[in-house]
Amino acid sequence: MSTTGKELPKILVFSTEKISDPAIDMAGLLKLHYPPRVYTIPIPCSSAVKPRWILKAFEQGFDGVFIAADGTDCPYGESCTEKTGEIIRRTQEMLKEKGIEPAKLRMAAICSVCSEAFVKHMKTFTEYLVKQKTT
Amino acid sequence: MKSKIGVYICHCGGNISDYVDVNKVREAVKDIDGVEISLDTMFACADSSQTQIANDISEKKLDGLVVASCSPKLHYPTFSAVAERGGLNKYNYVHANIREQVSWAHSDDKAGATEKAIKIVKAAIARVKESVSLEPIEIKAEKSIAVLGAGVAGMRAAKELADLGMQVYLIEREHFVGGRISQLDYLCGADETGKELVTQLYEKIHEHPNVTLFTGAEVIKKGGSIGNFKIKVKITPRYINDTCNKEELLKAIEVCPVEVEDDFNFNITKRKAIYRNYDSEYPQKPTIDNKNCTRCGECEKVCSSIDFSQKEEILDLTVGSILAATGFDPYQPKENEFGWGIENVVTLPQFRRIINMCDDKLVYQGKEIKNIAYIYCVGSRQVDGDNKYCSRYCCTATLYTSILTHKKYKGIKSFHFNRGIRTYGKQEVIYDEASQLGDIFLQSYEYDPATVEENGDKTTVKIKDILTGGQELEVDADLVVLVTGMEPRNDCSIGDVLKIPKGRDRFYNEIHMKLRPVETVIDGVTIAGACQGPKNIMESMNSALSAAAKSYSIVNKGELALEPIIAKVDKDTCIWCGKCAEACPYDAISMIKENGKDIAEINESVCKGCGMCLPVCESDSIDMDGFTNKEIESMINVLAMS
Amino acid sequence: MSEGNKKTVLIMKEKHQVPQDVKDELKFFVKTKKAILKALKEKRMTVPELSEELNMPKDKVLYFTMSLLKYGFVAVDEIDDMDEYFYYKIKDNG
Amino acid sequence: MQENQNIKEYDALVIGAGIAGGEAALNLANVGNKVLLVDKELTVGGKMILLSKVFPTLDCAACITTPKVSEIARHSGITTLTSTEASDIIQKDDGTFEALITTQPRYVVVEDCTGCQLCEEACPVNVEDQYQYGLVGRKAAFIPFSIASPRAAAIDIENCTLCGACERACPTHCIDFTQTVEKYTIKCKSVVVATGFQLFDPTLIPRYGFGRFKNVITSMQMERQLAPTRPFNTVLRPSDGKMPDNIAYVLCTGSRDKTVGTPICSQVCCMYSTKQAQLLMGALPMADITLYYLHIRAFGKGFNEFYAQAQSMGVEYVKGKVAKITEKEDGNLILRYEDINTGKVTETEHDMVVLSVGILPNEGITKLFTNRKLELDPFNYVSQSNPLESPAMTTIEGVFVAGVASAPMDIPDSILSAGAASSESANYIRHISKKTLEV
Repeated sequence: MSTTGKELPKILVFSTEKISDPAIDMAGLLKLHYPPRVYTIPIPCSSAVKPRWILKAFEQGFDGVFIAADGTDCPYGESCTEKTGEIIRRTQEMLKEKGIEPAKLRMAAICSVCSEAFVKHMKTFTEYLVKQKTT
Repeated sequence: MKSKIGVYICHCGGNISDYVDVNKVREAVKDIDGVEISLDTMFACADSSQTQIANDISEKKLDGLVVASCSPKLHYPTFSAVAERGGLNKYNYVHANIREQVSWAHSDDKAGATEKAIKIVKAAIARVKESVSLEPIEIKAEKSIAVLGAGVAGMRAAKELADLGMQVYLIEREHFVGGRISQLDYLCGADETGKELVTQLYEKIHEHPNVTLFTGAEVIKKGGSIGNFKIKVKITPRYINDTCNKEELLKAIEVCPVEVEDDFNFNITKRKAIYRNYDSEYPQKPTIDNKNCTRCGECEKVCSSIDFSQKEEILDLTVGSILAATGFDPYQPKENEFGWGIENVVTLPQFRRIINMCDDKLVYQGKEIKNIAYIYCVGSRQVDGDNKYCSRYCCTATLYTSILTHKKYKGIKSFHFNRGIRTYGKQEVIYDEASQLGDIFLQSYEYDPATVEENGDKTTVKIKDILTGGQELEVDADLVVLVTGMEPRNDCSIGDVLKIPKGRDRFYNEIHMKLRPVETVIDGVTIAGACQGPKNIMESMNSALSAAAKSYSIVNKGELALEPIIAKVDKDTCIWCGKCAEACPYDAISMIKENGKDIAEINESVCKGCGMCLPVCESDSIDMDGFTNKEIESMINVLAMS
Repeated sequence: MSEGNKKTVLIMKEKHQVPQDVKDELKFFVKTKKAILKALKEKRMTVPELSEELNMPKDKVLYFTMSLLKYGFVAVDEIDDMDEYFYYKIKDNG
Repeated sequence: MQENQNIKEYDALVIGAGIAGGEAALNLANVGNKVLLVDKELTVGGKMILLSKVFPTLDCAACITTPKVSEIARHSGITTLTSTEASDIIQKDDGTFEALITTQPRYVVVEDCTGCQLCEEACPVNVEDQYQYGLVGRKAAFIPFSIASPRAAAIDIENCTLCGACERACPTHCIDFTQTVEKYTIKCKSVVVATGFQLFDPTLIPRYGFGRFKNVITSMQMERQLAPTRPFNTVLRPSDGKMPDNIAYVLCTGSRDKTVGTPICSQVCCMYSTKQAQLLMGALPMADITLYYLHIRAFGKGFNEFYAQAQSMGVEYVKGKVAKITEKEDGNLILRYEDINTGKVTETEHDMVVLSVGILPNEGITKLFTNRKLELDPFNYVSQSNPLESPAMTTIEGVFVAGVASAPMDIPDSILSAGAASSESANYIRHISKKTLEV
């Protein structure tokens, strides 16, 4: 990527304390690098993300929001994947209304050892957002 | 709003400061409104630093604390304890992770890492400003523990816990206890057989008033949480009465017309549909294999103990802690993998059974065996497969087996096709002994292992042997033994029920190998034995006893303090749409009437703080302490700033 | 706890003799310290340069220079052009 | 109990406050036992606290030991005594024990010391720092190292010139030369032996030149060079302070070697050498690192993956036994070894050689017990009387073994072994207490 650090898009990640945050930690441990303008806020479960937080993030200048979901590993309940999906769907509707590209909100299940998957997501998401910015 | 905040930034002895300009971070936050002191420290977790932080809190009357250091999984508990020692409510402490998620993740970009660290520390300060003091929720802890798996690790843990006065429910999926060790007829480093070890342990738990053993039993559902797990145990029937008559039962086995592969003997023998694996097996009652029984009724004719009317039962248990010791599976070679499928190619577990069955002559498939080729690392240290790990026990087990064949039979020649023998520690003497006995060692590198080919009636093993300068060597073997490693249980449904996370090697994962080696991220659930990774018996016992000590320490006081991170309803704005109650996985929310209005009420002791109710609330009337709109949005505001 | 201003070391002196080699070692260290600091006061130096200046084996020079670094008398400067030896200099407040 | 009204009583005596002893003490105290933890050193934390980072996670050793150490220091159920040894342990008929506790004077009142280091500054003496394995000096009045616990000064009386400078400099008057050896008897119900290990002394293999060739160092010296509290400003070779760029590791130095009386494998050297190699690649990006090995014992959880990681980083592994090391005039070293790959005797030049020294049991453990025999195994480790069922059990009922005292093992295994010892000790204490109540 030819863009310098300053111009790189900013991504807010909602990770989960027990499942996806450990994977993000392990990415660091394994020195798997990803763009530094990725910021995480760990929450207990990905089904707890309020759409207003996501909207707030875009409002304040984040270029993308990524939900690192518990998926089927959720320690709280089997319905997590479904519930997180529903939050994404609802929020994407809201983004559309506001004229924000819904694809700037992404979600993927990140298990507690999915470090490589996380890094890959961050790289492709950044690339996508760079393209969005320049076009 | 907090106005006297202490901020401490850790160098982590270079782990952070080699990549993040710690001074710059401190400079960037020192003048933020509300920051009373900001310091950097070589090791924030060192005793002297802890004391300093605690002193600062009490002397300077700090009302908020931020420590920027490693992952909260490592030291969140350390610094919340420091906060409390200084007299600060621990919920006014915010941990900023600038190691795993900054210095290490971005060690390729120092400027980027420093910029990110500054933002993260600023966000932590913003969050701590909005934080509120909370008091833990005290609950009663059940002084009972469920031990899952009655292999040697599970039985040993059960015995220890029972001796310590705990009520233990030992739950075994099979109809017999002993797990994998009962399949071993000899044990390295002991004068006893696996069966004898199992018997000794069984006798101890069997007599123990505090242990209740369930066989054919499986945990199918877990509810509740630490201190009060509610588990559902499905018990499949054995179809044999309690008042069983041994003579008649033996007769029943004899008359059963169904013959199936005996997986206890790794399919080298057959067994009946009514069976026991070996004579001295516990409990001393056969079982009927429901999958293969044709209900022909032959056994009922000769045995009064058979009872086909027995039904599956579901049992509800409440336990304070769960200890999982669910063991491993031996690796099953794939078709053609190192000649698997050729008649005289067997696995190490099969070979051990063969030795047990042959007394003075080693015979397999009617042929006497003289030349044995052992192929190491089958299913371990795979170059192409998923199993990158070393299975730890197999080098020693193989060498011990080889020594045994020399002692038991005459004229055995052993060839060890290995990738570097790993007889660590005292096990080295076994390697030495095998070498003294004339065993031949041929070694290859990982990427160039030995091959097995069938040549007419011969089976040939070839290797490029690095011990002889890379010579192409071959051996015609009467028997090829594939030294298969350990794998995580293929059927690990219990792990799914308990939600124990797995590591890269797919074994269950501990929180931290050195800090919290037997705990899992599921509070109150500990792990022991080979379900956590390959281990030999002694190592399994150590981990079983460690897990027992940990589970015991959770429940032994009879009470527990739970995290008060729970959802709260704003009574004024709630209009009871009921969506929160629908979303709650714990049925913690119900409708109440207050001031003539229907509103939601949250049961504090049932709420687990998952937050699933937060986003579904139409009127945004639910907030969760620690994750309130104010806290999260203040962080978003800071992180978004350019 | 020592009582008032009475120095407990005096009590120790009555019953414990300081061995001669400990005294000699101290003398040698004080001398070496002076020599290293004097040399570094002139200009920054690497271990081999100091070794030549002091006529002392390089391993000894390293040992003492590192000790002085630890005690705060000496500071590390840049590495030489060959990327082999660090220069050491006198610490400003040292 | 008429004569000894003042005898202090504990539930458990833990001998050795390394990571195993510390863990055992914490486990025991966390379930309500009163524990006396003794260590002959000036600080708790054993060898682990001196390490740089630990395999295979590369966590810094300090980050794991320091919180444990401070938990120990603060635990109301644990009394910690440093510079202290237990001896003359007698088992009574009721299964309980009596032990003689001997504390050597530190000449500093630990409770009053603030760790300000003014005494250290004032002290004129310079002696080899044992905590830096002789690579650098320390004062005779000194704090062992920055993360020591207790973080208090001590006077090395053997090297002290009795100048009194420290006493004059101390702002809290905590230096006290009138301290003497303290001896007293305690009672306890169970004993945990966690006496750890010593490192193999490589001067016993003269052909490697350790002690004669300055640039032949031990792995523990390299460990210190890589630690955050390191002796030099970076990794330097001891002969002349040059940054090394071609470092060799000689594995199995003093392990798997019957000629020096250690037939067994030390279990940790392969992995710590692999770890150091990885750390060196980080510290000296231009350096070549070569490990001369016989077999790589990468057996534990995540170890094989860690070994593969080192290989992919460019660490070179050469299968071959090093026969002899010779020194060149410029301090470089010639390694003569049999290269297994080619079958030829080969020579290579390195500018620094690290001997991956093995571990040996500490001596004298059996002598601590008087009326019962604590038996050793053929390798002089504490014998496990029932290794498969109760790995912590020894030949004395009520005495349990934790960590490397029973066999070479790595940190995770030591911690699990300590878990087992504490669990069995807790049960024994419970059993003894019950019996006493019944009587």
